[in-house]
Amino acid sequence: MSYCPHTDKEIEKMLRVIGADSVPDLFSDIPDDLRAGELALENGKSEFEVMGKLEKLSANCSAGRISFTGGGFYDHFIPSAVDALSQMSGFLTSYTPYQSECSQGTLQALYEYQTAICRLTGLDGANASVYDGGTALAEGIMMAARKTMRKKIVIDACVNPLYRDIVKTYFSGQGFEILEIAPDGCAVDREKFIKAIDDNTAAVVIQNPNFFGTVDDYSDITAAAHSAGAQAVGSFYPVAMALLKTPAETGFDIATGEGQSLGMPLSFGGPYLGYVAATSACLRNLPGRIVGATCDSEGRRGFVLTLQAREQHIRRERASSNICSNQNLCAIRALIYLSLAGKKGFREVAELSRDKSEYAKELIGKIPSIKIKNTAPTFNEFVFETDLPADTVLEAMSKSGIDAGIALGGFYKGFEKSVLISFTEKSRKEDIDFFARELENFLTERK
Amino acid sequence: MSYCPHTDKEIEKMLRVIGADSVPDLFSDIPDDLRAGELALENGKSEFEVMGKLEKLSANCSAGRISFTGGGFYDHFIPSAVDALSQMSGFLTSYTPYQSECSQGTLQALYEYQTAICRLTGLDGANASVYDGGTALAEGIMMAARKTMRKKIVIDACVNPLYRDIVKTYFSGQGFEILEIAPDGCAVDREKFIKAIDDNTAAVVIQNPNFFGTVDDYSDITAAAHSAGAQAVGSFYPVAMALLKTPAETGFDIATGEGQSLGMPLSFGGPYLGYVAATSACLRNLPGRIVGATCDSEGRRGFVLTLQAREQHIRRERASSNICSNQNLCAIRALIYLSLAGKKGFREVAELSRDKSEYAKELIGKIPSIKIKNTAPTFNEFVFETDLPADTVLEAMSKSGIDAGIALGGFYKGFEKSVLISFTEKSRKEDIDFFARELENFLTERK
Amino acid sequence: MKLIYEKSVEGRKGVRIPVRDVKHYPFLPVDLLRKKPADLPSVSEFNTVRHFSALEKKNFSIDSNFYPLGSCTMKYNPKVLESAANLPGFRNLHPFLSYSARGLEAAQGALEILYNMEKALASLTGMDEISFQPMAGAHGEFAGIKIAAAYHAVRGEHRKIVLVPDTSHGTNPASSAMAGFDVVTIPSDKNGEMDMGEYRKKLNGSVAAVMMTCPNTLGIFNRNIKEVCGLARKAGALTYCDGANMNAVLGKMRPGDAGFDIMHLNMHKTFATPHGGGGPGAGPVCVKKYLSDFLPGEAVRKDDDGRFVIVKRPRSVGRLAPFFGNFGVLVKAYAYILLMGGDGLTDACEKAVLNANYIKAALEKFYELPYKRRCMHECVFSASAQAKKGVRALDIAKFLIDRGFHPPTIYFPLIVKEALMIEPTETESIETMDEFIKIMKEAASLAEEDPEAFKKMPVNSCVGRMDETAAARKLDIKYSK
Amino acid sequence: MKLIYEKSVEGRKGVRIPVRDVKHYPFLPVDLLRKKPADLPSVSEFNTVRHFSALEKKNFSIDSNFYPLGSCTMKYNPKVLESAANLPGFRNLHPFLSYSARGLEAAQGALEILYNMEKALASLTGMDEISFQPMAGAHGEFAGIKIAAAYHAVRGEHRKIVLVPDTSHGTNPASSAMAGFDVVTIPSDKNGEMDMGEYRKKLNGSVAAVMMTCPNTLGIFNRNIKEVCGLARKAGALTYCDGANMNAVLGKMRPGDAGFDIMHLNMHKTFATPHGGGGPGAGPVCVKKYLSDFLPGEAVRKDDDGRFVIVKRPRSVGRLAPFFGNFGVLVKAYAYILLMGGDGLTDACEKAVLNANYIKAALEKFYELPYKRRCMHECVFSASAQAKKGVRALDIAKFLIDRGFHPPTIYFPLIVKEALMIEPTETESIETMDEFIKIMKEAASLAEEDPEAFKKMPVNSCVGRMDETAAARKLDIKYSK
Ligand SMILES: Cc1ncc(COP(=O)(O)O)c(C=O)c1O
Ligand SMILES: Cc1ncc(COP(=O)(O)O)c(C=O)c1O
Repeated sequence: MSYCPHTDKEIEKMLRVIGADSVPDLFSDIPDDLRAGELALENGKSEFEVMGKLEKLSANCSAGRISFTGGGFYDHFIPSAVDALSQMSGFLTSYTPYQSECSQGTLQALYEYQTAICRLTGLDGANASVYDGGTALAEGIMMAARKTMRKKIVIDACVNPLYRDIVKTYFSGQGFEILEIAPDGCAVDREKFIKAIDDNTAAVVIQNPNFFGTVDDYSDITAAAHSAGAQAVGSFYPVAMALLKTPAETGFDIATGEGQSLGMPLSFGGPYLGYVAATSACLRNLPGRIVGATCDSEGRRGFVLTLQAREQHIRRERASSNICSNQNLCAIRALIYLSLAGKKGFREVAELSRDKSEYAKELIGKIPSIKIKNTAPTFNEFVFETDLPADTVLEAMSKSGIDAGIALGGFYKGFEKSVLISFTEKSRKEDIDFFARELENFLTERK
Repeated sequence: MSYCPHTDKEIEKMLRVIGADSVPDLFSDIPDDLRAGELALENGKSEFEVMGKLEKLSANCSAGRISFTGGGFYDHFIPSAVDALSQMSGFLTSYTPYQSECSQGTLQALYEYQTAICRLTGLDGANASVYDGGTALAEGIMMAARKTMRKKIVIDACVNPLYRDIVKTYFSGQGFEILEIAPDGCAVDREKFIKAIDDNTAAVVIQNPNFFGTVDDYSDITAAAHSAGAQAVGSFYPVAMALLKTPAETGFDIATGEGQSLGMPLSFGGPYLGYVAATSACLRNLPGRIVGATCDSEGRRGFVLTLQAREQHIRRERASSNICSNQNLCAIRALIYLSLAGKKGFREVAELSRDKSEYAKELIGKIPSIKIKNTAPTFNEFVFETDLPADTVLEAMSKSGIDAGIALGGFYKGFEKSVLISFTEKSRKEDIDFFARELENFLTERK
Repeated sequence: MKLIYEKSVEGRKGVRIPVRDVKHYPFLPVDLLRKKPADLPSVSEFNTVRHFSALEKKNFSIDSNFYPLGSCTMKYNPKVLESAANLPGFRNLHPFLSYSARGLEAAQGALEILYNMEKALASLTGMDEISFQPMAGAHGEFAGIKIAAAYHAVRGEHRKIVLVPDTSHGTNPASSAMAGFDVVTIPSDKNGEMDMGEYRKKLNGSVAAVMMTCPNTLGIFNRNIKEVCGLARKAGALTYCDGANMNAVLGKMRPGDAGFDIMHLNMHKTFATPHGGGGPGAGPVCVKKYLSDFLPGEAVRKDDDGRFVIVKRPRSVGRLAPFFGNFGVLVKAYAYILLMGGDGLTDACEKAVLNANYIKAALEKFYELPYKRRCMHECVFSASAQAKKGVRALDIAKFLIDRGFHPPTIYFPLIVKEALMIEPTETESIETMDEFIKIMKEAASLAEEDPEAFKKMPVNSCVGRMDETAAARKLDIKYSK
Repeated sequence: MKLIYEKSVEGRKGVRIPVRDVKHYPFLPVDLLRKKPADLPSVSEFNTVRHFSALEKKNFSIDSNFYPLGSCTMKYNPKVLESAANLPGFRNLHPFLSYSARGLEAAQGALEILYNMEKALASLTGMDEISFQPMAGAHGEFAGIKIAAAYHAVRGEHRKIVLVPDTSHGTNPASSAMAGFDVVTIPSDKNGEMDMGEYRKKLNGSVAAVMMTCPNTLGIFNRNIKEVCGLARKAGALTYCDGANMNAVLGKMRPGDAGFDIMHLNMHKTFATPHGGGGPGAGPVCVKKYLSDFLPGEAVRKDDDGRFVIVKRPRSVGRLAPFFGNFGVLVKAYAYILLMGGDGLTDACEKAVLNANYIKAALEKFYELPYKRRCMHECVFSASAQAKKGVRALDIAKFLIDRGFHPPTIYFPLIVKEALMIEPTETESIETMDEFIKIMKEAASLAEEDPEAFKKMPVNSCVGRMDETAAARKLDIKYSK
C-alpha cells in the first residue's frame, strides 16, 4: 500500500494526457540493465501492525529509569505546550521559507529565535540553526579560520570529547593544526593554553561549563587570543547561560552550543539544535540561514531569509557553509520553550538544576571513599571518583535502577575511576537520596 | 499558580478603572456569613509534578493486556490521524457553533457527520449527537412517546442491560410502563414480544446485534409495532451496520446507538458518542442540535444550527430534550474515522471483526466442556458456557494475562456460567489461539 | 468548500485495515445483510487530512481568538490536560472491567482519580457526595431533579412543581420538564436578583425544588440565596444550584454552605476542559449527605486495605450513563485541579471577576447596562440603544466576527432586551480586553453613524451572513447525491 | 503582527517550574555571573499559545496547500510517523547510554531500528553499508566526500578535484569545497544529461570524485550513468550519487547497481518525514563494502546471541554527529518504510513520475519546456516567454501564493532561465493537480494580457511582496528594544 490516491480510471486518463501506454513506459529512460530486481523488503503493513512492532521496540528500550546521565545532553522538563504548538501542521509540514509571503509564521518565529540566542549570549547576531552543538562548534571555528586565514586551532581538551571528534573530522586533511591542551584536573590548564596561542592561531576553543561540569571565567584566554589576532570560539550550555557571564561579557567572538535542553527530548541523540552567534564583525560570515526583518510594498513589517549570497544555493563552492536543511523545527521548539519558561522561569530552571547538583555533591561528597574531582565551582554536573573502576560502579547502580552517569575513562586518561554525573530541575531529592544510599552501601560492601 | 496573566501593575490599573479599592472588594455582594473558609485543597503544582502523579496512576491501570472484553464498547483500531486532526485547536477549543460565520468548520463537519449516520442507518435525518448510546436510546424512546402520546414501552431484555437501566431512569416516575421481554436463550422471544405490543404501546425497543452478539432481522417486530400504531426504536452497533440490513430496511422509525467504535478510545467509559437518526416523519422531533445547509447573502453554501425552536434555549420547558452540550468532538472524530476507513475499509473492519469472532467460536466450540450459547448467527461477539462459574473462568484467564470477557450472571438469570466474549479487527489470531489453549488447559485441570 | 462526499472518488482507498490472519468465513445469511454498502467517502488519508485541516481553519477558537461568550467560561485549556487524558492506562481502559473483582484491580488508578476528585469537588462546593455519571450540565440538572423526585417519593410526597427564576438557563426548565415536573417561573427584581415577594408567593407544598444559578446569568450574586434556601427548606422543597457559573465564586463561597441541597458543576467551563466545539463536557452532580443514597450510578470507596472499590447506592435514582460518565474529561479536570490547587482556583476566580468588572466599567458609557452594580464573572449589556438605530445585538456580533473577536452570548438572559453577555474569563490579558473594548466602542460609534453598514457583515469570514430562516424552512440536514 | 518580545510584560509569569525540594545553595562567585538576566519574553502560557497559533496560520504547509516545490519532495507525511517517534522508549532514551555495556542493554530497541533500517536502505539503494550520522542531505554529501578523500589518502593519492554537473544542487560544490576540494563543473548536453565529451575531457588523475544527482535536477534520468561510473572507475575516481531525488526511482533502479560508490538519501524527502519548515532531516550516507571502513561514526551489528552491539569502524573519517544523527527522524522514516513496504515504495515512485509527467503534458503548451522529453519525478519549465513580457518566474510564484498554491522552486537549476521546477509527488490527487494546472494557465494568460498586474502580488497573504534587498542592506536580524 502507499498513500497514493490514484484510481485505475484516473491513471488511464493521465496516461492518455501524457501520451504513454502504461506507467512502466514512463521509466523507459532507465536502461534495461539497470532495472532493479526484486527488493529484499517485505510488503507494506497497516498502521496497526507497524505501531505494534514499534511499541515492542520502544518497550525494549528501558528509558525512563532514574537517570543522572548528562554530558551535554540533559533531561530538562518539556512543557506539553512545546509539543502541542510545534506539531501544528503549519510548522511541521512546511518547507524552508524561501517564499516569504506564505512563510511568515516560520520566518517571524526564527527572527524571534535569533533574538533569544542573542539575548542569551549577549552577542549581536545568530543564525537560524545548524545541525547540533558539535557541528555548530565546527562551523564556528571555520568562521574564525576564514576570517583570520590562519591554520592553527587551540582547543581545550575539557571541550566535550564528541565535539572535539567532530571538529577534527571537519578540519582533517586540509592542512590545519589542532592543538588539544590536556586538562589540569577538571579544568583548563590556563598556563599551557595561553602559551599555545601564537600568531598562527585562528581560534581558541573553549567550553563553559566544560565537559567536567566546571564553570570558569575565560576572559584571560579570550584576551590572549585577541592580542594574538585570533578569534575566541566557545561552546555554551544555554541553561547555564541563564546565570553565567555571557560569552559576550567574557570576550568571545563566536558562541555556539547545543540547544537540546531548550525543549528537545533526548531521543537517543537527535534531532537537536546547533546554534551559532557572533559579534557584529562576523555576521556576514555566519553559516546557514539567517532571517531578517524588512518591509512589504505597503510598509508593513515582515521577515525574509537574508544574506542569502553567503549560502550554497547562490554561492555554491564559495559558500560560507554547505548547510541547506537545518534544524528549523527544533529552533522553533526552543523559542516556544523559552517563551513558556520566560525570563524568570528560565533562571529558576538554571538555579534549581545547579542546586540539585550541589545537594548531590554535598551528599556524595560525604561518602568516605569518594572524592569530588572538581576543585572549581560547577554548574549542574560534576565528577566523582571511587576506588573502583567506573564501570563497576555504574553497573552496580544500574542494578538498583539508576543510570548514574558517564564513565570518563574512555575519554580521559587518569579518569578510569571517575564518573560524570549530572542533574536537572527534574532530579528528585528522593531519587538523589536513594542513589547516595545505594552508592554508599555498594562501596561499603565492596570494601 | 493559575493561568492568569495579571501583573500587580495591571491589577492596580484595572481596579482604578473599575473604581474599586481591591480585588476582595469586588466580592462584596457575597454576604459575610457565606464567605468560604480555608479550602481542603493542596496548593497548585507544576506540570512536572502533576504529570508525574498521573503517570503513576495510569501505570496503576493495567490496560493494554490481551482483551476480549466488549459488551457494546469495542477496542477497534484508531488511526493516528484521528487524534492529530481532531485535536487541532479550531476543533478542540471552540464552543458550540451558535455564530455560524466563524464556526463553519464545526458546522460543515457536523453536516457531514449527520450524512454519514444517515447513510449507515438508511434513515432520513440525524442529529449532531447526544451523550452516549444509552441516553440516545432513551431520547429515541422519548421521541416515540411524544409522537404517539402513549405510555407503554416494550423492550427486549437482549438490549444492553446498562442501556435498559438508563431508559428506566429516564422514564421512571412519569407513569410509563416499561415491559421487558425476557430472552429466549440468546435471542429475542419473538412470540412473547409481539404479543406484548398493543395499542397503548409507544415504542418497541430492540438492539441489533443484541447484547449476546446475536444478529437478527426484526422486520416482523417493527411491522407488528407499526400495525399497532407504535414506533420501532432500535440501538445499533455502527460497525455491524457496515454489513447488516439497515434500520431503515428493517422498518425502524428511530435508530440510535453508541458511536464509540468509530474512533473513540475506550477511556474507561467516555467520552463516547450517542447518535440518533429517524425517518423524515420524525425529524422535527429530534433532540439536541441539528445542522442544516443554507446560503449566505451572496448565495454561497454554508451551514447553521437549524430547527433551534425545538431546543431548550428557545423552547425551555417545552423543548424536545434538555440537552445542550453534546459530544461534538466525538462526532467529528467519528466522521474523521469513517473518512479514513472509507466505504471499502469500513466494511473490511466489520468483516474482519466478525471473522475473528467466527474463528474464536470455532476454536472454543471444540473444547469439550464448552457450549456456545448463541444458536442464531452472531457478529463480533458470542456467549460461551462452561461447567464453572463465569468469574472463576475469568479469574483464571486473567492470571494468564487475558481479559476474557464479561460474566453474564450479574445481568441475566441462568447465565451464571456464561461469558460474553468479543473480537475486533485488532484481535490477533495468535492471541485467540493462546486464549483457547489456556482456557482448555484450565478447564481440563479443573476436571 | 466541497463536502468530503463531493471529494469522494469511487475506488480511492483510505487507511489500510489490519492484516487478515484468519480465513474468510461464510457470509451471514443474505436476509440479514444490507442491500448495498453505506456510501461513505472514498478518499485517501491525505485527502482526509487536507479536508479537516481546511475545515479547522474556518473556526474561531480559544487558542486563536478572544471568546467572551457569556455563560460559557471560555478560558484557556492548558495543553497538558490533553497529555493527561491520553496516558495509556486511562485511554485504553475498558469500562466493563469495573464490573468484576479482577477488573477493579486493573482500574485502581482510574478509580483513585474519581475518589480524589470527589473529595476535591466536595471541598470546593461544600457538598458531600458526587456522582460523575452526568455527561454535561443539563445531564447533571436532570440527575439533580430526579434526585429531588426520588427524595420526595420516598417521603410519600407528591410535589409536581419546580421553581426557576426568569434568568435561568433554558436547560433548567427543560430538565425539570423532562423529569416530569411543571415549571413555574419567578421574575427577577430590579436588582437582577430573585424577586423574594414573588418567590414567597409561589413557594408552597407542591414545590419539589427551587433551581437557582449562582451567581445568576446576569453575572449577579443573589444576596438572598441563604434566605431562598431557608424558605425552601421550611416549605419542604429542595434547592438546586446550577453551578455553571462556579468560576465566579471558587474559593470564595460554597453553595453547600448557603444551604443548597443539590448542584452540578460544568467541568468544561470552570475546570478548563476544552469544549470541543460543543462537547464533550462533564456535569457531575453533587449532593448533601442526606441525599447521597439517591445519586445515579455507583460510588467509589476506599476499603480497609486502601484499595478502591465500587459500591452500589441503595436508593439510586438509577443509571444515567453506562459507567462513570465522560471519564476522559474528568481526567483533564482532575489534572487542572492539581495544577491549580486551592490557591490557583481562588486566584482564577478573583481574576475572572476582575476582568468582567473591567470590561463592564470600560463599556458602561457606550452600551446600556440594565443592572448598574458590581458584576461577578460576566457582565450583561443591552444593545437596545443601538437597536433603536436598527443595529441589533446580532449585528454587533457580526461586526465583532469581522474584527476577529468571537461575539458575546446574545439574546440571553431573556429578560434583557438585545442582551450582550460578556464573560472574559481570568486567562485573558488586559491587552486583549483593551483591544476588545476598543472595537466594541467602534461598533457603538458606527451604530450612530452608519447603522446600515452592519447589515452586510460579516465580510471577512469565509461565508457571509447566513440565511437561518431558509435553513429551517427548506430543511437540508444531510447530503444526498 | 507583534513579536513575542513586544507582547512581553515585565512580571508576567510563564509555566511553573518544578518545585524546589532542596535548599538554596550559595550563588556561584559573582565574577562568574552575568550582569543582568537575559531579556527573554515574560508572557503567560496562554499568551504563548495564542502567539504561536497565530504564527502557524501564516505558513503554507503540506497539510493545507499543494506544495510542488521542485527537488523537495513535499509528499504527505503520515500522521502515524509522529506517534512512532514519540513512543516513550525512543523519546526519552539518553544517547550516552550507547557508550556502555549496561547502556546498550537499555537501547536494544533503538539499535534494532538502526540495524533493520540499514538493511532496508541497502536493499533500496544497492549499497552495502550505511552511517546514520549525517543530519541532512548536505551533511551526507560532506561525509561522502570525506570518505572519498580518506579512500584516496589511504592509497597515497593526492586528488584534489571533484567534478559536478552544472545542474547540481548548490550543496554538491559547497560540500566538496568544505572538504578541501576544487570543484570543476561539467556542462549538460542538449538533452539535459551530462555532456560526455566534456566529462571525458575533465576526468583525469586529479579527480577524486564525480558527483551526480540521479535523476538529475532537471528531472531527467541520465542514461549514461553506468558509463559515467565506469569511466570514473577507470580513472581511479570515486562516484557519488546525490540521492535527494530517489523518490523517482525507488524500486525501479538502484544507484549501487549503476556503479556508484557512495550516495546519500534524504529521509525528509523520499521517506516522508516532515520537513518542519526547514529541518530537521536526516541524510544517511551509504557506501559499497570496500568503503565501509571509512564511514563516519560507529556501526550497529548483531552479535551471536542476537544482541545489538556498537562497533567502531577502523578507518572511519571520524565523527560527524555525537551519536546516530537525527534518530527521531530516522524512527519516522523506519515507520514509513514498514508501512509502505517494497510494494508501496515502488508504487509511490511510479505515481510520483506519473504525476510529474501529467503536469508536464498539461502545461507544455503554456510554458516553455527546455528539455522536451519524458521527465521523472519533476518537470522543469522556463518562464522565459513570460519574462519577455515582464513577468518573471518570481512573479508567477507570487500569483500562485495568491491562489493558495505554494510556488514551484524557481531559478533552479541554474542552467534553465527563469526556471519553474515542479514536483507534485505521488500523494497528490488529479483534482488538485488539475486545479494547479488551471491556475498556471491563468497565469500564462494574464502574463499575455496584463503583465503589470503581477507586480502588486501577492495581495491575499498576510504581507505583500517583501523587500529583500532592503533586508540585506539594512541588516536587522534581531529585535532590539
Ligand atoms: C447557566 C447554565 N446552566 C446550564 C448549562 C448547561 O450546561 P451543558 O451545556 O453542559 O449541558 C449552561 C451551558 O451553557 C449554562 O450556561
Ligand atoms: C538535489 C539535492 N541535493 C541535496 C540537497 C540538500 O539536502 P539537505 O537540504 O537535506 O541538506 C537538496 C535539498 O534541497 C537537493 O534537492
